[in-house]
Amino acid sequence: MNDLAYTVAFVIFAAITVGAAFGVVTKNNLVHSALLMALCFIGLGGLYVLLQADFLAAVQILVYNGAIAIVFVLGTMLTRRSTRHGTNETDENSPSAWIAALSGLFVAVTLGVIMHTPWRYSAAGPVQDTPDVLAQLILTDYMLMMEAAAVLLLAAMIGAIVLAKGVNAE
Amino acid sequence: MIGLAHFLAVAAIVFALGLYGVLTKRTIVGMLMGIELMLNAVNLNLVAFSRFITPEILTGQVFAIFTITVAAAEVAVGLALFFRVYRDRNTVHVARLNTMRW
Amino acid sequence: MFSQYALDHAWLIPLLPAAACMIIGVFLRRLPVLAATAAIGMSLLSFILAAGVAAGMFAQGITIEQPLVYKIPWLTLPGLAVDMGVYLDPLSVMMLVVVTLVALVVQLYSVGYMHGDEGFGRFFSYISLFAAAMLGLVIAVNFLQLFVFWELVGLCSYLLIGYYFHKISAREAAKKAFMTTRVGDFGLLIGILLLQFLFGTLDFQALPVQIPAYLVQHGSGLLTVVALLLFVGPIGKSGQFPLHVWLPDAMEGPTPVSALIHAATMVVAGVYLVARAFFLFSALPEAMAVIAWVGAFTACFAASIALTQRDIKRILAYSTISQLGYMMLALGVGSLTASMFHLLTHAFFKALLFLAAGAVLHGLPGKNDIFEMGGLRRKMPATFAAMVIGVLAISGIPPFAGFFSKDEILLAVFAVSKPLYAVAMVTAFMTTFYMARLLFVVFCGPEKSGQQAHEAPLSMKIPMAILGLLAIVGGYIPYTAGFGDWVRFGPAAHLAFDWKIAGSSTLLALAAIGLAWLIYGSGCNTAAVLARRSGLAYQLSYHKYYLDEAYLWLNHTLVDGFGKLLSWLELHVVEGILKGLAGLVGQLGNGLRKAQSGNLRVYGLVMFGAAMLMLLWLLFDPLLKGLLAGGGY
Amino acid sequence: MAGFPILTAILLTLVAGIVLLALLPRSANQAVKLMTAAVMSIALGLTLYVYKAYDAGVGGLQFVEQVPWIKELGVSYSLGVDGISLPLLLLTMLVGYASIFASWDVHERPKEFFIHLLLLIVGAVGTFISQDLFIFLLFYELGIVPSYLLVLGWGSEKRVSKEYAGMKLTIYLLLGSAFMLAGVVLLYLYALPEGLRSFNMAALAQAAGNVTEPVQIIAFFFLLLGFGSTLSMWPFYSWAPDGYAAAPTGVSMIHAGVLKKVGAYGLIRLGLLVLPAGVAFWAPFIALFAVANIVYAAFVAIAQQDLKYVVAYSSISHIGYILLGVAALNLISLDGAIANMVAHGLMSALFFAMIGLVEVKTKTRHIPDLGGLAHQLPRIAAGLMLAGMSSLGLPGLIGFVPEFTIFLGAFRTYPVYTLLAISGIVFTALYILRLLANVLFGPRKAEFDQCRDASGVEMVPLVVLGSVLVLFGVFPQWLMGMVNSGMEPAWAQLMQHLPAASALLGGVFQ
Repeated sequence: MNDLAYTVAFVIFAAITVGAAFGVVTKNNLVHSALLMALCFIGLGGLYVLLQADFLAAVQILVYNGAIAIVFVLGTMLTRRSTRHGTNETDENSPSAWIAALSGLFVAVTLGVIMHTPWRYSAAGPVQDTPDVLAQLILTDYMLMMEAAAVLLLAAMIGAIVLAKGVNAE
Repeated sequence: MIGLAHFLAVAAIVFALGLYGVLTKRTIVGMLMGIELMLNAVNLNLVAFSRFITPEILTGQVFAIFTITVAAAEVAVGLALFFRVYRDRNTVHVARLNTMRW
Repeated sequence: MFSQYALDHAWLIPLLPAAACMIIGVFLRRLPVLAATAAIGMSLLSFILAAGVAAGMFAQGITIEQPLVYKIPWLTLPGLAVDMGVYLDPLSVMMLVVVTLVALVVQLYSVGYMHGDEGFGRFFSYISLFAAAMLGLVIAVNFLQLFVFWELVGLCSYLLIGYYFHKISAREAAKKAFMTTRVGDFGLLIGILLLQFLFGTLDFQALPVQIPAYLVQHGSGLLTVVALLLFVGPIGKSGQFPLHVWLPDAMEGPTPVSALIHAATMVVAGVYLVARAFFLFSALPEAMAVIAWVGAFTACFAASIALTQRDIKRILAYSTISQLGYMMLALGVGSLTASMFHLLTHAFFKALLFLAAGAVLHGLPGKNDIFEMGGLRRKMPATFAAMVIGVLAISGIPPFAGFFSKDEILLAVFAVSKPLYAVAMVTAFMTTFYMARLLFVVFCGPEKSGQQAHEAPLSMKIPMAILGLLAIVGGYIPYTAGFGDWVRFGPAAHLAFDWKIAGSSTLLALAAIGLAWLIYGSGCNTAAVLARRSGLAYQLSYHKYYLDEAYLWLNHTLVDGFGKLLSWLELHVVEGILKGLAGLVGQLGNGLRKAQSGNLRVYGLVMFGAAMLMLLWLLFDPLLKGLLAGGGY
Repeated sequence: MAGFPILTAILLTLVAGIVLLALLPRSANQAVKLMTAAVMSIALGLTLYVYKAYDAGVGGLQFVEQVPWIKELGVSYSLGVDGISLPLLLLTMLVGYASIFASWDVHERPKEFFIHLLLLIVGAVGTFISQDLFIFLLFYELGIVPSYLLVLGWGSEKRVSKEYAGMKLTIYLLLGSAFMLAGVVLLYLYALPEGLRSFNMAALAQAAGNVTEPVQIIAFFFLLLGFGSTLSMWPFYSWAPDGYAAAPTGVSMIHAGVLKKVGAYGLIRLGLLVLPAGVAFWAPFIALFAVANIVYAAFVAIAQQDLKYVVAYSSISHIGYILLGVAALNLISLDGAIANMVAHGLMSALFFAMIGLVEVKTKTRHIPDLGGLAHQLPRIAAGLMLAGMSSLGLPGLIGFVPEFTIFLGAFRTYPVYTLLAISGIVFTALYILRLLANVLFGPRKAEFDQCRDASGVEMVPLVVLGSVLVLFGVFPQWLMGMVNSGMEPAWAQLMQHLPAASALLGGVFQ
């Protein structure tokens, strides 16, 4: 892959990601926001591909787009509302200006740090067969964490069911 | 030439947008979305570092996978809470959930 | 044989009554007969031992200069070594005999007097402990042992004066006795501390050796202070002015206790202490002068109060104070012999007087005022006889016991100071006068109506007989047997018998008796007129110069007031400051609570803002900068 | 028995007792009390053995146990007793033992009560036998928490509510311990260089010379604040009267008898032996405070109407003697101070036990309501007499000799203060005699005719504490000799390590 193509691809994916993220937080309609979030995730998946994390890109698309974004949309739809307009408004009470300034400051500072840090790039080439290596890692070095994650998911599932279903008052 | 810095910049912007979303949105769902954006920004950072600094070890990707797992769990519980609150209170506005205030 | 045994086992003398106290207290409290038997038995044993010790002393020639001392270490610390032991010299042996004898007689008397009292066992337990404490004091080998038993004597007097504790007056009298003597002990304790501090020892054998050298080196200033502080103890204990106020109130105890306190234990402890520490006092002329004047003043002062008192036991109490003043006076003019001689005879006749007074009170229950009595001579002949002997003895009519000792004192005083001699003579006159007044009012004249007097039982008569005999011969025999050769300080100095002094004091006494007869005995009823005429003087004397009231005022107004004031401060100021502090903290919390607005956005803003600040700080931290510049990641 | 960790055994006995109590069913009231009594008896027996087996001729630390715990910080589980701590250990056990029986009438949740009481005792025991500062602080804090719960759960209300009293007590003690912690950390950091640092008391005492004078002064000031409030030193005493009055009898006994002494013990163990220059600087102030304690509290006690308040202020007043002994800075006064801790502990515990009985029998503590109790309750009256006489320093009881030695030592350093302090014995006599007279003597009051005198287990505190009061009073050497065997080597070490300070401190007492 030549540099130009790589650059173009990066710009496109980055633009999608940032633009969609911007939409997520500015749109007034919750459904629109959710859909834009899905788009943002796709852009991120593209960036992962560019970073040669193909397995992760797949996971990103599958989990975020296939599950999380859909759950958001579905959840939004489940609430009984005739119109979706104004469901994702910005709180007028919140110190939005301050928050925007803070966010901007964060970006500025972070960019400054990124620019001024002399990164030590590694010369080694990327791993080609990422799923294989990832599987090795997860099932050996990070075994305990995987188990913990499994328990966490189970607990989250049970919790979600219980919360959503509701417990009898008695 | 696209390098680490560019990916980090994208991540920083997404993170800041997520932060803004979390702190400004009126509803729980909107806030949850903001959180998702922030988590994703972090994931991008992890993968990018992994790619450029230690390409031969995939630790960063492993972390990203775990983050995704946690995010999934978080969304599930968060939305369940959202339903619950909506059903009990008939509102999803955070400002009205003020029973814990003094 | 036995005397050697007694000398070796002299430590048993105080221990036996102490054991009796323990046995009665633990086992025999509800068994009156056994309790009395145990107490009297132990007292008898210790009297026999004491007599044996006296015999041994004569046989072995133990003198003031060569005492027989046994001691064991009691407390050994760096800088403080205290022994407990037995110190036998003629002085302490005399005291041992007197104390055990009087204690024994008083206990015998109590069997009759206390008969049927519900606290019979308790009484004998206390009185045994009292004797034990006094005996321990007498044989003390050092100041600390003396102080230990001194305080125990105080405790026992507290218990015994407050024996009828259901009476408020008894309770208050007991408290007053303890409290007043405590004030004296305050000085005594400081004196003892200073002695230990100056000499590093409190031993009665070691101190006399060190003191002359100290005096040569440092002069007498500080030591005089020490001596005067030590003397504060005897002032309290022996009822010297101004701490005598507890003694008349101590009459609230049962009469045998009064007899014991006034005759042989407790009050003479102070005199004994001065005698014991005479090596110190006699070296300090200023201290001696103070002792003499305090003694003389007390003697005269107390006698003047006794002139007008109406309570039979109170009259005797003031006479005790007066006689103690005499003993102090004798010590103050440097005559240990005269003082101790008077102590000895006084023990006999004062005990006798008290037992006789007790017999009167026993025969006339519920009456204390002498003017409610009268003509008891016919109903109570034995008691009357005892009282006559006692009065003649205390008045110093020859050949009764008091004559010899009083004469000795007057001789000694005359040799030293004429003003003191005058005071002593005035006191002697007053003493005889009020004692005669007591005798005439109670026993002569017409019987008062509704008087159901009866004579004392035999168990009370026998002790009175014993003491009566002693009050007659107790002066003459020791006088001729060379009392002064044994009990003395320094070389035996026999003052020549002076006919002028002896004659004038006897004549004075007879005159006083005659005057008393004129006023109280002849039936002319001049007493009331006299009282009216004397006006202020009478009031002052009758109200004991208002000293009690003054102390009461001091106690209730100053001490209590100060206590109340501090207590108020405690409740309002101290507590107020604390509450103020607590309120301040509460206000702070209230203020900070406002920050907990519950607004999630503000929380988030603050959190991230803080995170940003930390980030910025990290960025500009030189250390981190160096790290970043040094290669980074 | 050499090598047998007997001190740990004492601690473990008590801890095992707590565990066993926790396992007992809630309703087993009698079993709970019997179990507590049995545990305390074993512990007391072991302590008596230690007291007997301790070789006073050799002196110094004995029965030492040491197990490293946190090596990085120099913390070790280190126990041991010497002549300073052993009498206090014995005191703790005796008072603890008596307090169990004085609490026999607790019917409300006895299980929890006795667990907390035992925890309190464990805390006190631990502070006295630990030779490691870290462990010391641990046990010290352990004593505070249960006292709070005990006051709140089983206390009584009088001048102030029990919540207020408990809160006051706890806040005072915790604030004090915060200052103490600051002092200890300062000491820890400055005494030894990094890498060699240790919390071991002996090691710290050895290194006393390394700490510069200003640091010593500051560190001692913190310790003084901390231990001073534990000790109810003037002006940090305000928690004591309310706390004692509100606390249940057993807790008052342990608090006044034992926990207070932890403060004085700490002041001597840490303050004096480790920070001599700090002590030398602060000693005049301590002496002043001591006199304030003695005189001020005595006067306040005179005006009190509640039995417990009288004894509480009397206890504050007596603390002044201990402080004076510490401030005087010579061997004999320190001997006296430590012995006085034991003496005061025993007698105030007896006092509180008897007051508890009076309250149980007559249902009141208000002095004007009481009177003539010697008619109906002669045994309790005897107990109160014993405690009162001991309190006013009657020879033949335990209080006299320690006070005498304190005065003797203090006279050298502060003659005027000592005179004032001795005048305190007059005022002490005043309020004690008044209390005895107004409560015990006087006409028989019909309303108390139904009261039954103490009997059975109620007699245990009187018999145990009373007999020790008399025993140590008649044979003071048993106590003083033991104390001196601990104090003398410690003092010698202090003098040896600090030749400069010895001039400062006025030299060894001849």
